[in-house]
Amino acid sequence: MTRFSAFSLFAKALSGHQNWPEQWPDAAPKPAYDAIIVGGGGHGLGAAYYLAKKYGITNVAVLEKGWIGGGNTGRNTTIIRSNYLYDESAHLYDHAVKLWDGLSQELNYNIMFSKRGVMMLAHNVHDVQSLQRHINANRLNGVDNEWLTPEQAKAYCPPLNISPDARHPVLGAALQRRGGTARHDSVAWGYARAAAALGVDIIQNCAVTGIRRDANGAVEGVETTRGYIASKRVGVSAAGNTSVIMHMAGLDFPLESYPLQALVSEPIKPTFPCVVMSNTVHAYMSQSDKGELVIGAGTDQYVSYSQRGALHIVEHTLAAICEIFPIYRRMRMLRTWGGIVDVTPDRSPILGKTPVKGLYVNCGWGTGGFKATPGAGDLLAYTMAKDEPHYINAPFNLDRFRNGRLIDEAAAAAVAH
Amino acid sequence: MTGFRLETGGRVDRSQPVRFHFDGKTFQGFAGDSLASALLANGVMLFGRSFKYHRPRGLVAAGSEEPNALISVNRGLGRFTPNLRATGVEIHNGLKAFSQNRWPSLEMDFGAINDRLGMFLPAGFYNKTFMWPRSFWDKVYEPAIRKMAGLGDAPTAEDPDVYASTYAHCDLLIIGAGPAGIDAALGSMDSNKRIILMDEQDELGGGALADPSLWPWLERSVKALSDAPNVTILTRTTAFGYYHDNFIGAVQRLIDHLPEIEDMPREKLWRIRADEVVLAQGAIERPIVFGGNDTPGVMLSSAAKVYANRFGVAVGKALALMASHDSGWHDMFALAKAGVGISAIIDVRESVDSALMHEADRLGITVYLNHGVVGVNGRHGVRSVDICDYGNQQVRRIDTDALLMAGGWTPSVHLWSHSKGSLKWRDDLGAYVPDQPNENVVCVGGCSGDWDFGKGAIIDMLPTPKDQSRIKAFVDFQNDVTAKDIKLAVREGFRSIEHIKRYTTNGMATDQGKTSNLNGLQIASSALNQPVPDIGLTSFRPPYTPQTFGALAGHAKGALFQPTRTTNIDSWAQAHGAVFELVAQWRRARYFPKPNENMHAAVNRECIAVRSSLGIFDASTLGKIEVVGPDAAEFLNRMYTNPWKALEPGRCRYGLLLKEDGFITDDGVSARLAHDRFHLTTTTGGAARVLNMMEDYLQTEWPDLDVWLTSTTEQYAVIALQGPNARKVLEPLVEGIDLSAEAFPHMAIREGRICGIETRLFRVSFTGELGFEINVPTAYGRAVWEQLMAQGAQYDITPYGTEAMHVLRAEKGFIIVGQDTDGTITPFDAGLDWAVGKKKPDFVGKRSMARPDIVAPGRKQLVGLLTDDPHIVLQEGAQIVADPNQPIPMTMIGHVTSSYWSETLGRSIAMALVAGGHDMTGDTLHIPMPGKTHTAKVSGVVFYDPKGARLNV
Amino acid sequence: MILIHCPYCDEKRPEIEFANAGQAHIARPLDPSGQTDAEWEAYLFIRANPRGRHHERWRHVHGCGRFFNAVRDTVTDKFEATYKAGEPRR
Amino acid sequence: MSDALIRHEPVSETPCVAHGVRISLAPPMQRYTLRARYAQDLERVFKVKIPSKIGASEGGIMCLGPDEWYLRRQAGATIPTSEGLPVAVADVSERSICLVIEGPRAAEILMSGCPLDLDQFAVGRATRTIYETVEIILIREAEDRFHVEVWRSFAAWLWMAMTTAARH
Repeated sequence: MTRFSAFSLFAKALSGHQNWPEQWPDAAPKPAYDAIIVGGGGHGLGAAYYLAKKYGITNVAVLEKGWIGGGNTGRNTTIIRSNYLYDESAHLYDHAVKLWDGLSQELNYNIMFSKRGVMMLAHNVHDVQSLQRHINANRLNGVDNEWLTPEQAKAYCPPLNISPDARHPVLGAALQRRGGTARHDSVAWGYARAAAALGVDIIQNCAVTGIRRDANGAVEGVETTRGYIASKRVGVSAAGNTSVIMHMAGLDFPLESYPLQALVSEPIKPTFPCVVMSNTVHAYMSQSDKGELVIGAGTDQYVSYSQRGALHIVEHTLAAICEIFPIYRRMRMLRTWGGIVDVTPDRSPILGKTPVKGLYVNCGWGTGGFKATPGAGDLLAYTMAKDEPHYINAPFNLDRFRNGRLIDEAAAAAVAH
Repeated sequence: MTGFRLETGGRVDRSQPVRFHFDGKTFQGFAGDSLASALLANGVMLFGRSFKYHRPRGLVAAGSEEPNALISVNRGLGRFTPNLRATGVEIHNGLKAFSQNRWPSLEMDFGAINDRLGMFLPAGFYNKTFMWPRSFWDKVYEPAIRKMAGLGDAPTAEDPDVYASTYAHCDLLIIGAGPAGIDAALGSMDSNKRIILMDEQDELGGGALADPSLWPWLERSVKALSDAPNVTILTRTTAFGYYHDNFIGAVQRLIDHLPEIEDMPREKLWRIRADEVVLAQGAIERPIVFGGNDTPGVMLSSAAKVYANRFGVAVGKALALMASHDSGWHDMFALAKAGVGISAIIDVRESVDSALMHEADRLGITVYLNHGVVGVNGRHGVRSVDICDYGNQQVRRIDTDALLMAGGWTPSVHLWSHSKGSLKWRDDLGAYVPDQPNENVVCVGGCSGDWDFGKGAIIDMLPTPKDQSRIKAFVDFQNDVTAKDIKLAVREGFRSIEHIKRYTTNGMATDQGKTSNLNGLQIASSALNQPVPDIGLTSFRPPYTPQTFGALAGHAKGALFQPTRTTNIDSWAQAHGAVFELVAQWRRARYFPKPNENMHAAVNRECIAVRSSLGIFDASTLGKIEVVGPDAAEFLNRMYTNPWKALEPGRCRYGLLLKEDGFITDDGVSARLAHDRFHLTTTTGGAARVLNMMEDYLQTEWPDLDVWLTSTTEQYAVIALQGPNARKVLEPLVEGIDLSAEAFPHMAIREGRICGIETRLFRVSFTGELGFEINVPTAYGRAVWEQLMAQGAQYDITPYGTEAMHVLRAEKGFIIVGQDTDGTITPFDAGLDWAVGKKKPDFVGKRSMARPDIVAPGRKQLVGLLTDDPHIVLQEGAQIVADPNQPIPMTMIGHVTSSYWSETLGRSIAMALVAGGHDMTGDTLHIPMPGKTHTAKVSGVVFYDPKGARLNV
Repeated sequence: MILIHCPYCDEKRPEIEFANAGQAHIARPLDPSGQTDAEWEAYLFIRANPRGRHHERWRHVHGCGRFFNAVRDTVTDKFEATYKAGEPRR
Repeated sequence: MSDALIRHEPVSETPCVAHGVRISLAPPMQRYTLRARYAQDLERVFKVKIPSKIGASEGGIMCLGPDEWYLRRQAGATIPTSEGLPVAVADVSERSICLVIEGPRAAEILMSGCPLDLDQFAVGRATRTIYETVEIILIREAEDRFHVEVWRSFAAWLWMAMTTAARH
C-alpha cells in the first residue's frame, strides 16, 4: 500500500499522477474464507479491517451487492455524537467516538472527522427536562455534554433564531463538543484500502442469494451471484436489507425498513459552524467542507426499499429549517436522495450473535448508524472472532425483545404531557 | 454593429433600455435580456471563478444548464441570493448583481494560486494529506479548505419575502414548452382535458425562440393556447421533481424579474397530480473535452445561436466552431445569416455530409476536417486557437475571439428518471434515452432522443499530441473536474460511475452534471475499456434545478408554520398577563405573575391560594372521548388495567392505559354518565394517540363490540375549581345539582346547568383539595370562567397555571405520564398496583407485564425524595447514585422525575425513579451535581394530607 | 405522496389523509396469558419486512376513519390491492 | 341567563373579503356525530332517511364513514334520545366552527392546502379531509360555496392560512 502523505502527493505529481496504485484491488471471490462480511458499507468494511488488524483473521471477504459505501454510508448526514441517555447506548456510541478520533491517522486516509460540536435544541419545558436528564447521565458516564442558555447557543451557532416569539422558541440546548461530522465516502474507502492492505478481499457486485447451513444448522457458506463461497463465520451488516438476508437463514427479525431522505443546499462560503438538531421541530443541519448545508429529513411512514421519498417530507423539513434558521430561506436545495433505514422496536441496534451458529448480525441502527461506524465494526469483529459479544454490545442482543429489557432512547425522551 | 449587440434581430425590446449593475459597474441592456445576454452585449466575457482552481470563467450555455456564470443578486436587506445563473436572471432597472468566489476582484483573484498548484491537487487529494500534525486538521487545514470552498456568500438576514403553495390537478401535464411541448398541448387542446403547460423560461417557445423562422407559428400557437379555457400556462415555472403516482413538484417565480417588489409571494410551490404527463424538456448540447476548453469565450454552439437570434447579441466578432456533430454547422450557418462574423469550422470527423460542405462553401466559411483544437490562447478571453491536423499532426493557429463547441446532444431525462422510468443506451446518439415508463408518462421531442440536428461522432476527448497528463481538459467546469482526474480515479480502482463521481465530484456541482455527465461517462468508458452501459449511469434525483428553501416550505412560515392550539379561556389568560408554555400543540398558561413577581413567587402564591381558599385552572386541553354503546363498559374493561363494568352511572374512576408492551402510555379520570355512555379524559398530549389506539383495537381486534368513540376534547371547555371554598362559589351558580357532600361525593359526576349553561360537573381533584371540574360547551368557557371569577372574588379566587398544578399534584404524589413515567415504566414500577385489576383475565398490556425482565428485581420504581437540606430543589433529570465516591463512569441507580419547592410544606419535594426504590424507604441516596453532591432520603410519594382528609368535606 | 385506494370510500385519496399502521394480519392472541414468551415476542415485535410483496395496514384517519389492509410492493411502492378489515388475506 | 353569557369565537366575526372570494364564520349550529352498524338503526331513531353512501348528504345528515354520520341542525333543534339502542349519538355542537368560503375563487383558496381534486367534488358532497396538517370536514354547498368544519383550537390557524391565500 503506497503510504499517503503530502510528500507522496508531491512525488506522484511530478510524474503526472500516472503511477498511483489501486486503493484496493477489485477482488474475485475465492472458494472459502475464514470469515465473510455481508455488506460493504462502513460498518462491514470496518468489521473486516478490525478482524484483520486486531484479531488476526485476515482471510476475510467483504461481499457487496453494488459498490462499497453505496448504501446508507454514502447517503447519510454524517453526524457523529455519543450523548445518549442510557448507559448501554452511551458506552456503545462513545466507544465509536473514541475510535473516530485518530481514525485518519490509523487508516492513513483523511476521513475528515470534524469536531464541530453537536447541539440539540430544547423548545419546551419537557425538552429541557429531557436534555437535562441526558446531560446529567452523560456527565456521570464520562461523556461530554453541556447545557447552553439560548444566548450561549446563539453565540455558538449565530444563524440560530432564539426569538421568544418563535413558534418553537429555543429555551436552551445541550452541546457535545466532541461531536461533529466526517466525510462519509472516505470512511468506506479508507477502511477498504486499509483492510485490503491486510489481505481482506473486497468483492463488489456480488449479491448474497442464499445462506447454506450444515446438518446441525450451523452456517457453512453463502450462495452469491458470483457462486458459492464457504465460510463458517458470516457477519451480516446489510442495514435496510438485513431482514432479506436473515430470511435466507430462516430467521424473522424485529425490523422494519423505511425510506429516509436527506438533502443539501448549493455550496456557500462558511456560515454554519456546528451541527444542530431539533427533535421537536424535526430538523437537523450542518455545513460540509464543500460548503453545502447538509439537512436530514424525516422517514416516510411506510415500509419501502425504493430509496425514494415523498415531497411533503421535504416540505416539512425545509419549513422547520427556515423556522430555526430564517436567514437561509433564500438558500436553494441542490440535491435530495433517499436511503433505507432498518428500525427495531426500541430504535436501538441489534449487534451480536443470532440463533444460527456462525451467523452474526449488526443491524437496526435506524437513522443513526453512521456515527457508530468504527465502534460497530470493531464490536462485530470482536463478536465474530470470539464467538461471544463484547460487554459493550452484549446488551444489544436479540433476546431483549423476548425478555423485555429494551433500550428505548426514544421512549425515554417520552411524550409531551 | 455596436459593441456585441447586433444591429437587428432578437426578441429584446430595443425601445426599452434597462440599466443594471454588475460588480458595481453600470451597464445598459434591453427589456427581454437575460443578465448573461446583456453583459455579453456589453462585451463582458468574464463571469466568475471556478470552484477549486479559481480559474476565470465565461458563459458556456444560455439556459439552466449553465455551469460557470454563477452570480449573486442583492435586492436589499434579507434579499441577497447567491449562486444564481446569469442565464436565468432577467434584467430589470436597478438590478444589482455580483460575481462570486473571488478576492479581491473578478479580474485579480488570489485564489487563482490554486490553479498554479493544480498539479498537487488532483481528485481526492484531501484524502491523502492534511493528516499531520494531527492537531492541525481542526485548527488549520479544515478552516482553510472551507474558506476556499463554497461559491457565493451566505445570506445574513431574514428573508422578508413570503412564499405561497398550492395543490393542482389536471388530466394532462406538459413539462417544457418548446415546439414538442406546444404541439402536444395543441394536439389535446380541443379535448375537454384539463391541461397544464409549464416552462422554466419567461416565455413559451424553448428552442423556437432562437429560430426566427418559427416565430409566426409560435405566435399563433401561444395565442391559441392562451385563449383555450382548459389550458393553464405557467411560465417561469420549473418542474423540479417527479414523485409517486404522477405527483409533480414545480416552483413558479413571481417577482424576481420585476423592478419593484410588489406585495405578492416571491415564489409559489405547485403540487400537481396529473393523470398523464408529457415530458418535453428537450436536450442539452455537450461540450467537447480538450485543453483550454474552459477559457472564457469557449461555449456551446447552440448557445451562440440563442444569444444571436433570441437576444440579438454576438458572442464574438470572429467565431470558430469545434464540432463533432452536424448541429454545430447549422448553428454557424444561422449565425452567419444573423450577421455574426465567422472565422472557421473545425470538425474532428474526416468527412461530413456534402450539403454541409456546400453551404459552408457558399457562405465562404473555411473548413478544417479531421482537425481538433489542441490549444486555446488567452486567459480572460479567447485570442486565438491552435488546431492540429490529425492527418499530419501539423499545428496551425487560427485567430478567433469565440470558440464554439458542438459535441452532440444529451436528452434531458431527469424527470423521467425521477419517475423510475428505465433508460436505454443509444450508441448513435452517445446518450441514454427513455425506455420503459413506470408511470402514465411519455417523452416527446429532444428528451426522447428524437431531433433533427443531424448526426455526429461520439468521442471522449479530442486527440492531442501533447502529454494528456499535463493538460487541463475540463469535463465538469464548475467543479473543475478534468479528464485526467477521471482517469486517475479509474487508475486508483474506482470503477463504478458512482464511485468515480464521488471521488472526482464530477456532476456534483450546482448544475448536477447537465453538461458533464455524458463526457465523464465516455472518458471513464475508454479508461476502463468497457462500453458505457456496463459502467452504469449516476441516478438523477430531484430537484432538476436548485429550488428555494422558502418555496418548498411554502406558506408554512412564522405563525403559519404550525398551528398553536388555544382554549376558549386563553384570551382571558393573555389579557391577565399569564406567562405561557407550549405543551404538545397547545399553548397553556404556566403562571399568572402579579407586577414584579417572578415565577417562583407567583407559583407559591397560587399554590397557597388553592390550599387555603380557592384556585381556578383552565383544564380544557385535557383529551376527552365519548364512549357510547351497549358494549361501552366491556370495551373499557379490555382497554384499561382496572375494572369498569361495576362502575355505577354518576361515578368516576381513575383509568390507567398501557401499550401492549406493558408500559404506561396514558391515564385520566373517566365518568360513567349512563349504562351505555362514558366520558373519558386523557392527558393533553395523549388525546389523539389514545383515540387512535382505541379505534385500532375496536376496529381490528374486537369489531363485534357495539360501541363507538367520539373525540369531545373541543366540545367542552373545562374549568377546574379547587380549594376549600370551591363548593361555596358553585352553589349560587349551579341549577339542578345537589352539591352537598352526601349527594355529590368525591369522584362523581352530575349533569345540570351552570350560569344557565348545560354542564357536566365532575367532583374530582388533581390537587388534593375539594375540587370540581366544570365542563361547559366550549364557546361559553370564557364567559363561565368570568362568572366564577366574579363569584369567587369574595374568596380571593386565584387563577393558577400549569406550574402550580404540577406542584399541587406532586404534593399529593399524583404522577404525570411522560414526566414521572418515560415509556419504560409499568404500573408496578409507578406504584399503581391498586389500579391493576388482579382478577381480570386480560387487558391491553397484561401479558407483557409477565415477561422475565419485567418481573425481575431491580427495576426502576417511583419513590419520593426528601433532600437533607430542605432548601435544595433538585434538578429534574438529575441522576442518582448509591456511592458518590465511585470513579466515573458511575453506576446510576435512578433519576429525579419531578422536583419542586413546596411553599405549603416549607421545603422541597421530589419524585424519582430508583432501581428497587420501593424497598429503600428511609435510605440515603446521593445526587452528584457539578460542584456539589446532594443527599436525600427515600420516602413515599404522598407528601401532603396522606389520609386524603381534605377531600372528604 | 402516494395515492391510496380506500376500500370503504371506494376512491383514491392522497397519502396525507392516511396513517400507516404496520404489518397486516397479525391477530392479537385470544388468550395472551397462555402465550409463551417467544410467541408473545413474535406477536409484539417480529415483522416480515419483505423486499417485494407486503401486507400492511392503513387507516384513512383524515377520511372515513377506517383501518383497512393493503398489498403493496415495497420495491416499487405500487399497490396491488386494498381491502376491508376482516376480509381474507389477499 | 345564558343570553347574558357571551360566546367567544376563535376567529373574527367580520368576514374577509378579497378579490373573488369571501371567507366568513357561519352562525352557531347544532352538530352531532351519529354512529351505528346499520343506517336503519339510526333511521329508527331519527325517523328520517339516512344516506348510506360515504360522501353523500341528505337533510343535513352527511355520511362520513361506513358507520359514521355527521348531523348539522340550526341552533335550538331537539334530538331524540337513543339510550339503550345499538347506536351512538354524541353532541359536538361546539367542537368545531364552520367557515364559509364563497365566490369564484373559493375552490382555488381551498386547493392552496387541500390535496383533493375539487373539480371532482360535486355539489352536495361532504368528506373529512385535511388542509396542510389540519383536519377539516369539507362540504360543497354550491358550485362556488363551501363549508369548512374545523375544530375550534385549529380555527385561528386555518383562518389565517385561508385569508392569506385569499389575499395573494
